[in-house]
Amino acid sequence: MPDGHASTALAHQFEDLEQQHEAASLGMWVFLATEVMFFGGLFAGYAIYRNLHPAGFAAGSHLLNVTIGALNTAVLICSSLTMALAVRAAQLGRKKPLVTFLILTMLLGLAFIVIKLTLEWRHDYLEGFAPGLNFTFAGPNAKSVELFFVFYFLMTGVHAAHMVVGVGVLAMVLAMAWKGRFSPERYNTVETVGLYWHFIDIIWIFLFPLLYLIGGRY
Amino acid sequence: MWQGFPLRPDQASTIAQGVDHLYYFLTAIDLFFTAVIFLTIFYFAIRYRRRSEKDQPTQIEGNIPLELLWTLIPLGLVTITFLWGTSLFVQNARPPAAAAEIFVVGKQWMWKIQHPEGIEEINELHVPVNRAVKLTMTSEDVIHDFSVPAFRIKKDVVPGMYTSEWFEATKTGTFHLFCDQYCGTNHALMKGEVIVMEPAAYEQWLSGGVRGETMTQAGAKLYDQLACITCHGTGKGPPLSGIYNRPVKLSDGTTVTADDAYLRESILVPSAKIVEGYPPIMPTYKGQVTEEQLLQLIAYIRSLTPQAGKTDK
Amino acid sequence: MATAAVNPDTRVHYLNADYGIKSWLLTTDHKRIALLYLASITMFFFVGGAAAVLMRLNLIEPNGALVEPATYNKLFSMHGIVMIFFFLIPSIPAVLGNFLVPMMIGARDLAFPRLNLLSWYLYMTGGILALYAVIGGGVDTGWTFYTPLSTTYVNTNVISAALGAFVAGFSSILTGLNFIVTIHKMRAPGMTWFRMPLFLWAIYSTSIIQILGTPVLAIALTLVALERLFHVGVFDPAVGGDPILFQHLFWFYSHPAVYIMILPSMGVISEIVTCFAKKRIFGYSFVAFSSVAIAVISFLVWGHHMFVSGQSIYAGIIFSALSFAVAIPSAIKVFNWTATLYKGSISYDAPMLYALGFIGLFTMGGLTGLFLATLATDQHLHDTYFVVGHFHYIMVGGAVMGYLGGIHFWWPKITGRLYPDGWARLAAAIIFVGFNLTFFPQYLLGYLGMPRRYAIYPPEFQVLNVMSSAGASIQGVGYLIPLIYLIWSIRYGPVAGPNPWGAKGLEWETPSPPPTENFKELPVVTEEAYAYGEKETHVA
Amino acid sequence: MLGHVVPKSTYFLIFGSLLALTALTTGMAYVDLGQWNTIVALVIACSKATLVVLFFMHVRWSTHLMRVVLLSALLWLAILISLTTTDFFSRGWTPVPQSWESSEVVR
Repeated sequence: MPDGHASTALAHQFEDLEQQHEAASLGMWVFLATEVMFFGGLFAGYAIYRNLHPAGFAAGSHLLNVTIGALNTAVLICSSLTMALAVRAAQLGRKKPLVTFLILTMLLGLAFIVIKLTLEWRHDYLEGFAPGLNFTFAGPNAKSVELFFVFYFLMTGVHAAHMVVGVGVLAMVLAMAWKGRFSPERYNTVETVGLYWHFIDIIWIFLFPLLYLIGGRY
Repeated sequence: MWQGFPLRPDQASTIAQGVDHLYYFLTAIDLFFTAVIFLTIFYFAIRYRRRSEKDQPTQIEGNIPLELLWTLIPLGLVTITFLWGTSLFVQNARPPAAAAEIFVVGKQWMWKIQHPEGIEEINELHVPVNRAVKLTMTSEDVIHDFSVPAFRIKKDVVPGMYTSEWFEATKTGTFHLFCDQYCGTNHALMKGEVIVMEPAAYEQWLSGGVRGETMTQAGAKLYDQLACITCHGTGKGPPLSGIYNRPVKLSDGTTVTADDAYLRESILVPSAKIVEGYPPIMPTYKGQVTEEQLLQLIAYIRSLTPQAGKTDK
Repeated sequence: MATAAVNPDTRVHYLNADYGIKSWLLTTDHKRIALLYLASITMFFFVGGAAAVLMRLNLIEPNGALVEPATYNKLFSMHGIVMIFFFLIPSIPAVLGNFLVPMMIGARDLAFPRLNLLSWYLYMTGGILALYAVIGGGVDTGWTFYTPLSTTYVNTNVISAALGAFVAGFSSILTGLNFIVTIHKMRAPGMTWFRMPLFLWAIYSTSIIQILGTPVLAIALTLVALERLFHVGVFDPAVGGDPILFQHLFWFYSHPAVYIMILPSMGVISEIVTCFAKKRIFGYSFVAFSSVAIAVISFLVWGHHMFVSGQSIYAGIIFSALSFAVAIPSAIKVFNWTATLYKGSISYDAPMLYALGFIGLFTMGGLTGLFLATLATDQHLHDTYFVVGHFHYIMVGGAVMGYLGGIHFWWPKITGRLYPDGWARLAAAIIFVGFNLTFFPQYLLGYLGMPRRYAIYPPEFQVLNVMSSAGASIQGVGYLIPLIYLIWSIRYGPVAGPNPWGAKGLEWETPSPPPTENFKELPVVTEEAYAYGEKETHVA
Repeated sequence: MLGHVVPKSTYFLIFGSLLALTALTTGMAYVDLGQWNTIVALVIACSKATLVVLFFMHVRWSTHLMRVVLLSALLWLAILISLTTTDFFSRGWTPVPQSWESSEVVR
């Protein structure tokens, strides 16, 4: 066990770095539990309405572009990989790969947001799919389709907001990594941010089939 | 009971007495346990008061049999209460087959009531004594609640769906009708009266009212006005006779029962559930018919199924 | 007993370690943050209380003695929103929990002190938004924000009030998160789970509810705000939305929230009863696990708010059964506290009066809950004054009595000063009497059928309403007295010494007020909680 | 304390599986399985999430406490969704009164 008191990295309320590290990880896991319930409320509403309006939800889903959705899923999975590799580099105390992988993760995260914004939301808005703003839909079940788009924008919007926060936090971690603040004894910041990032990935893993693949494409 | 200081409202329906008995049972449990806890605390508080700072109380860490005792006794009591309360509730939720039906539409801040005979009243509900009455209710705006304390019934009145409750008045007289679900500014003014009358007086009241047409007739007229017959009478749309409360096969392979809720949805959102073998061509009538007119249309469609209700479970 | 009562002004402690407004607003010391909460919560309590006084005044006359129904609706909405989100939910966790959790486990601070400060700022932001909603015209949806009334039909400040509750919710989440991590990871050597004071078990259980329930409320309120802003139809039946879904999401949090209010109080009672009876707690593990059981079961019962809402009656039956289940752990607690008094050495200092009051009133509140968990009686009692009486017995008779008891119990620790005990006992008695006079008549009113949230009511209910209003004024006086003598005692109260009550627990082993780092050297725990006197060798 | 250092090859293996599963779930959408489409999609999503949690988030090597936190979050989610849907799925079963006799017949 490293001598925590010798290190300035130890906050005053902790006895040693191990305690501090465990507290940080546990804190993040508890926070993620909160996040599960936050998205859970949305998923519950989604589940109810999809069952009440199966036809409208399928029709709405068919208006989305599966290719872009799948592409974005792949982008996020790549970013999860680079994040995992960044944590590994931090564990091993290798600064250069750490910085590289953090930058890659941020870039992939930004790519996701840019794709979402330009190729999807902008397109959806121009097509007149924005509920409450310009929603127009000529086919049957227009109201149910609108409900689908409410959930689509809300769920992807809340998810994207989490992405933006994640990219911001990554930028701070990157700055710390650049200054050499991390070591094999002290990398818990990278690890907890990693947990958050993977969590966002998992949310998208569920959003993709639930939003883009309703009712099949056959 | 005590005239000046009543402890319960009038018992004016067949349900009331059963609910009151359960209430007395619960009150007895409450009083018993409150007394046990209060008296024990008082007794301990006096018997074991601190006499000197040097008191060395006997330390007791716990007692498993005692813990089991005061876990199992409440468990037994709540189980009894649950079974009693639930069976009574389910029984009270099921109206007798012969119940007469009256329709209620809640609206900020009034109750609009339609009798099948065609009479409409506002904030007053006239019913005959000793006759089961079922209320089918919906709301034009927010959630209301149709509560008659003397009958021990209440049910929320929810926009977009039909809820129902029933009662059989056992006493003539005038009883409070309250909106019990907070519904905005004049919630406290959304009150009315239920007037229970002798059957003869009720008949007289019915005939004395401004009697236009029955709900079924009004519905039939609407059916003409809206030209429903152009499809439903020609085979372009599914025929409506003999369907009420019967299973209907849908285009997606599922089956639904053609009940009030289904008919309502089919008039307002025709594309939601398409009957098998028919094209989805019906336009929506949302905005063209009021909640009252919807009820009239449904009443008419019901009348096309002779003896509806006798056939299903 | 403590004899070495050193005048606190002569040594350095957390209150005089630093001066100036900045040293308070930027503090990360859990004790100072607790005091920030204490001040703000007291303010909100009196704001909410003022609304209650006006409501009770209005109800003296059947036609409304004071205000129009529209104003009355704003008053009860404000009373509910302020009292629930800005007083009751943060009361014990954020004030006493913040102060005591690190001290009771022998730690220097919470795990995340800066997060703790952030919680307070979030709380204040939420509070200011809610106050803005009130001052800028009010909000009249009730604290329940039922749709579609709140989304479409009212023209008041729903969004800012909902946003206030939303932001305060995050404060609550972060506080809960902090406590969970602290209790798991920061316990002093020897402080095992089963040596922890029961207050900590209660706070831990509360935190579970805070972190798992609050986010669902956040989503529900977000949907209300979106619906109001864009009319997208999430809860609008005309579009295919379902207003009852909102009730599910709302009560999924808001029923467990009742236990956020009452569980910490139960923890306080366990501390006070043992101290003033000089007794080990009767059935430690039963009391401890009943807290966790309450936290878990509380999430399974929300549908009992919806028995007559148009919810499926089958769901109603399930929720009714589960609601009865939550009565069992509550009963276990009450019986164990009572048994703790047996063969004790009981003294009647003010905290003990509050604690005994709590046990009695909570018993009555809990038992009347059975009427509402029972489907058939709830069909008559739902949304009447019976419900109002019931939840005030839990929230005021329970949560507030526990809060006041706790404040009186730990006041010497927090400030280093004693308050005048005679006044404190008098206040406790006044509150107890006033409380019962206010809320007992409401049970009777409820069974007679008087609906809640009525500004105007039929004249036959007047007698009971006047009794209730009279009780409310007595209660109001009862709450003002402690405010005065507690503030007075900060300056003029006798010096308390580290342990004026002869209580057990790590927080009593450090000077009053404690030094900033809580303990001169970190304690090592070698005995169970409540080691008052020798353990009985033979368990009866 | 050093956390468990996972070999790079494991990460790449998981990464490959995740991409493959994404392709699979997209592909399955083009096959008509009726009601099963949704179930298959959810099963695949759950497997992907499990892989991420176990390997990328290191739960495979983490303490019991973290697993308890994770499982309770999932349990609470299950409570929310199951009890809410219980209401919606059984609402239609409410014993609706059967009596309709047209008003002319009633009296």
